[in-house]
Amino acid sequence: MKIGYYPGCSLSSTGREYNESLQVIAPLLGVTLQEIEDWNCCGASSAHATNRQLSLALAARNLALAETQAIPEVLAPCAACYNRLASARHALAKDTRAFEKTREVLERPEFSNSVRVKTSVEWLRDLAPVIQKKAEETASRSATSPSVKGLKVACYYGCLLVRPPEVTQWPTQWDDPEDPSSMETVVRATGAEPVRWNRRLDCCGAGFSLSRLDSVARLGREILQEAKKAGAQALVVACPLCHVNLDFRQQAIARKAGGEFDLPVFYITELVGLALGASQAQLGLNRHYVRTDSVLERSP
Amino acid sequence: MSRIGVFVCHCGENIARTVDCAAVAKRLAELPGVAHSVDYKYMCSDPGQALIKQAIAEKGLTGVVVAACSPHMHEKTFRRAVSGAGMNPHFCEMANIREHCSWIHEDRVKATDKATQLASFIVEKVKRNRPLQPIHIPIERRALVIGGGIAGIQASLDIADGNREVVLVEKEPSIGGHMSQLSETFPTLDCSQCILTPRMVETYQHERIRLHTYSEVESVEGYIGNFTVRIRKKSRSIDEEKCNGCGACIQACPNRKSPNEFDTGLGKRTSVYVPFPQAVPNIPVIDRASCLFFRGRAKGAKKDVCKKCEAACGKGAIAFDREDRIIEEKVGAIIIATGYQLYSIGKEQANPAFKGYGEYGYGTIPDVIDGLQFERLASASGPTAGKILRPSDGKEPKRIVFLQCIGSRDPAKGIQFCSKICCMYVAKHTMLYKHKVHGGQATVFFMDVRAAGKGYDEFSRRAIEEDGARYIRGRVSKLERDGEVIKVYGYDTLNGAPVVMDADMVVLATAMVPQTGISTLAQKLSVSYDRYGFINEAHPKLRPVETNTAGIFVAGACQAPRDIPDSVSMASAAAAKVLGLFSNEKLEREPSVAVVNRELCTGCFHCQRVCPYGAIDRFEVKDRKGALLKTVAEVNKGICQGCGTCQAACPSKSVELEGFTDEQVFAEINALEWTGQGVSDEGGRR
Amino acid sequence: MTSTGFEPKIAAFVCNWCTYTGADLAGTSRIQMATNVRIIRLPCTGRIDPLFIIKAFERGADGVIVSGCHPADCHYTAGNYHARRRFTLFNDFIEFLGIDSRRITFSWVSASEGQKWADIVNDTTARVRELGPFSGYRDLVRSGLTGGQDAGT
Amino acid sequence: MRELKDLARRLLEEGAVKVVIGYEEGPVGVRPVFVTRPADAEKLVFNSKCVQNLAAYLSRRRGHIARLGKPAIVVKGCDARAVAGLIRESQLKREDVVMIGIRCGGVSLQPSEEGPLTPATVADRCGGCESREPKLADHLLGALPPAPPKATRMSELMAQIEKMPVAERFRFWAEQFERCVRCNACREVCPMCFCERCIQDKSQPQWIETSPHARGNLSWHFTHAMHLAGRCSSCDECQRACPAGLPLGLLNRKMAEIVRNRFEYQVSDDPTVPSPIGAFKQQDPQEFIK
Repeated sequence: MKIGYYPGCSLSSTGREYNESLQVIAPLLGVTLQEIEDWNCCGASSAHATNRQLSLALAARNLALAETQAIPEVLAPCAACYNRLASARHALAKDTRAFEKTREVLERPEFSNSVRVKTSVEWLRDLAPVIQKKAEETASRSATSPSVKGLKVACYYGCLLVRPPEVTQWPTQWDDPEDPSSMETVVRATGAEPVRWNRRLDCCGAGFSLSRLDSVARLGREILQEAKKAGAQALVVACPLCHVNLDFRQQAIARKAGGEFDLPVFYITELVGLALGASQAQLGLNRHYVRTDSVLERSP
Repeated sequence: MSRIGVFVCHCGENIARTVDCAAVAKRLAELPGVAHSVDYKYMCSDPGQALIKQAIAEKGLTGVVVAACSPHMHEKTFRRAVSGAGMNPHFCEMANIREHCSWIHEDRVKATDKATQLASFIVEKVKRNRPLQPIHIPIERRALVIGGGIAGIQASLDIADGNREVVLVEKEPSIGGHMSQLSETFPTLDCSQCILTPRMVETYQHERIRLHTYSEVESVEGYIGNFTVRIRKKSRSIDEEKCNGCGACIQACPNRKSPNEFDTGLGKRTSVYVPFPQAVPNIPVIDRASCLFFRGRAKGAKKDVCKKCEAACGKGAIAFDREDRIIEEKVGAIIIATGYQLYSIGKEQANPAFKGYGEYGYGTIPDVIDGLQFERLASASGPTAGKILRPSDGKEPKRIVFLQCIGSRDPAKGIQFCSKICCMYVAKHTMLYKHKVHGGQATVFFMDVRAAGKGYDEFSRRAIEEDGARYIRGRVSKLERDGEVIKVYGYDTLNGAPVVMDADMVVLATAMVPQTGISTLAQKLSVSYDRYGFINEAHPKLRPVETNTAGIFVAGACQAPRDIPDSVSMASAAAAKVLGLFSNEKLEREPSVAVVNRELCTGCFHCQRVCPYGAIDRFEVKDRKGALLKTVAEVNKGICQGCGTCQAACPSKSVELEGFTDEQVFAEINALEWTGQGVSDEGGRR
Repeated sequence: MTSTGFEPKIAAFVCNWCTYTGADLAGTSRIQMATNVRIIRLPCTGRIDPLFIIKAFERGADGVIVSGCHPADCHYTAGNYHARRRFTLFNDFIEFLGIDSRRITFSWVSASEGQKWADIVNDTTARVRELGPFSGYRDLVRSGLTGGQDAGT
Repeated sequence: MRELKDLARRLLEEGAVKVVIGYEEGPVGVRPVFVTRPADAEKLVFNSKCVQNLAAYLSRRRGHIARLGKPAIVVKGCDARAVAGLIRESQLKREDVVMIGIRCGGVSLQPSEEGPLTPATVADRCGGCESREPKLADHLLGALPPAPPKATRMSELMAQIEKMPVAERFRFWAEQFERCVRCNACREVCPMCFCERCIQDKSQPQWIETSPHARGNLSWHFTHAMHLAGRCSSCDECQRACPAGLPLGLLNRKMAEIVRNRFEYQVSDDPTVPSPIGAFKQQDPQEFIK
């Protein structure tokens, strides 16, 4: 099976381990990632706030490239990239004038806006039976690799993964935007246990991570506290920005709150990788700020 | 040879201003078959009509064409007039030279030409008209009412009091519907049971109402005045004749843990049960899914188990082996009054168009309940004997939050309509709460307060002003369980600020949607329904209790969200319609219906497939010895509404719509060739 | 009148409940329109056999309008849906036969759309006037006009 | 084909059927035969010349055949579609006919065409045929022969016509229709023309001009195609039977294409699948309706 791959900028910088873990698990799941050749910035965080046409064109160029490279489906692991690409795809499908204009700007009259964009969560959710089968095989084969079996995790979707529904749930609804369950499905397939908790869809404050650190700290604190309260041993995310806020900033948040969370934050791909027997180093877990080995090397 | 009379109307100046009426009359006189052609100032006036009658008598006319206004205006008038002169009314037709000619054109020459040709079409048509007689259909003067809620009860009583028999079918073991579950009713706060129970009893005892509870409509055949209804009487596993309603079986039943549907799952009941103490009829039913005896049998146990009810019954009324029975009733009219159910808040949806609210945790947070559950909590006969107590721990909630418009007016969840009653019942709930929990605080999140109705706004103001309910305009994004409390995350749109508050209990005012299975019933009755499943009325303003199928009426919340007074009004209106229909022994129908030529029909039944009314039956043509020659189509004149879709679908043209036969239509098309311009007159040629 | 002096003759097959009434409304609203259209009233578009249109061309029509209730508004609940399928076949098929489908206007005109009716009438008239008389169709009776060999019978 | 002869004889001997409708060798190629005596079963043949669609003989118009008693009929996959059509439209009950299906390797254009099939001699419907095994049959005989070659005549002509400007197309058809002598062979041979009284013969009022001029002929062929929409089994018998050589199969082919494009329906040999003409969807296409 083949799927197009749009890494975006984060996956080679702050979210390196997201990319690394993805590259590890894809072949294990029998998937070839075909990176879009000559991809460019998705336009997140600045373009759509300043110029609509620019934001559409930036994202659309990537979709057009995918089309010419015969890629019908693109995986965009970063939630912001996903959102930009999906938003552009939706806008161009609904607004003929914008579509015409964009084709003109891109000088790509053949662009037909036919490429579907997927998050890593939707992609892995569809592969859940495969993950489960492979995870069980791995568990029975080796007792040495760190097991995620029974690990209590809080699935954190954040703001952009399933929302806004008119964009992310178009043209087909792949999850309930107000009460999603895909991440939990993936987590269950790995053998870990999703907990019921209260902040699954709230904002982590990433948009203010440069300007309003107090807000970011408050939002992050609430997420970590709630996860902890629900008995989670770790958080699972599918967005590099969420990861930065909850992992890199965790200590600062804890200090401000006058306590300690010590709550590792896994990318969902890392969790899948662990279940499939990949080593912590392969998955880039050594790059995390909150140590992950404490929860992984439990007595079985 | 036809002898057609043409009567060209000036309509004062309305037609004559742009159409040279005298020229039209003169030119048409030239047409073959026209025996008489005149113009007159006002054909619809008494002298005008007299002119027509006189011409029929004197000139021996075989048909009449009135070239005047739209047939929608005066066709009836002129048909009545020719009738008065002894002519079959269907030999009279109108050419529309006012709305379709004089009023929309200024060029007098062209308008005159056009009027002439329009009239010539009709002349050619009338030459081929046939005398049609009104169709008389005998009426079975009994009514079927489907649904024994307040609407069905009211309709049944009205019809029965109007001296006609009623067959009332209710799918639950008791009549009473949702109204019997309510505590008090707005805007008077009178006890629902107290006003309803006497009507239930009256219905049961009425000599002209035949009540079938725990029964469902299996199939409906026939048409207005002549429906045959098959009703499935589901087995109660109790002999209804023998049971005297003593309740000994209920006392004896060892299972006391089945959720009580009447109490919306908040209470428990036995396996043999009556839904509620005032049930009508007071005959228990055995719930086979939970009954030990039936479960034993289902598992294939060798020996029958339990049977404690059978031992306890002094009348020998327990009848484990009783099966469903199908009975047949003949009726002339049907009222659909199947009511509503609450929209399902959780994720599971019977209607795929709807989506649930996962974010409110209904079903996972025990103290998040719906409006009907609150009614049961507030009801003196409910599971808490009227005390407002939390389902989770039985504590009295000191802070209660009501969320309005759950499902309603939320296109994202698939429902765009307003459920109409929620604003009022939430106001009522806040009042009931305040009257029962004196120190408590009720908060309401609302979008708008729609309190249009007699005494309604006063009532909702009272909730705020006298009973101190706090109303916040805005919606709630999610409910979170935080230990014992429920955190409510909302937005106050008037203050423009988010609101977070703790609540001990949250009540969701969920939307009203039609009963599950309504579409199946509607299909059985061939009445149309909207995308939510609400039954469509024949006209939203002028025919609100009729459906588009003649003889079938609608009342109450199965047509749209309705409160009690609305449902009762509709029920009485529908009953009046039924009694009106029943005031005649026979029904007179327009004779413009389709007729099959049996000789030519090949029996391919394309017509049957396209008929919107199911008016096409199969008819077996047999020879004298009774051997089947062929099966052909036959139109049921009682059902046919005269659309003619069958005729267009018939490849061999073996079915004809009276009044619009192929011969008539072709005559009109052929008349395109005759322009009438060749005849000289003052209008002249261009 | 145009310089060619050609006034097209247009037959309109309309349903009794929506379009006929809509045309009545155009009248009561005194909306002026071209004089070329001759309405033939039928109970429902479901009654319209595509051969009516062929027949109208045979009998001298240069253009045809077919109009009825909007989908979901049919007085008879479904006649127009059945008609729509028939019209779809007709519309696609006559193109294949070389009959210019611009001579035929299919439309939904409700009882409240008097102006729409007038627009349909005017547009169709203008379009058919542009296309010229449909004598090519009527002249098919004249043998040999296409250069066929066995003329003269 | 031994098994065909044996089966036919058995059916007749056992009295399961009274007549077997099949093919026999005639003086100029194969021709239909109606076998009523077991001994005559020897006459039956099946080979690549059996182009005729015998389903027309099941039509109720053929009362003289019906009077022979319950029939068995030899069908190719394409013929089975026509029989299914008759069942679908209540002309025949499935149990009232025994269908002897034959796995088909294609047939020639004309029943007199000897020799192996070539693109020049193969019938137009055979290339790419997807129903060479009649699924609806009661008995299925023979092994599946290799797929036949594909003729391109019709598709080429179709493409040519579609490319013409509308006026030219009109002239093309006018020329064709002018040649029609209204012998009605196209109707008589059509298995789906089972009306007791053809619309063509209706005189009060006259739907279709009876004189064989191009206008009346257009009106007839137009009507035939409209009536066959969603029903035509694409046997091309009308075209084969036409003495004037009109490409009538094209009209039906075009109509089938319209039905397929518009309503996603293809005539099959499943009598339980109803035709889309006579049904509707609220969301049916209507872009051409103003």
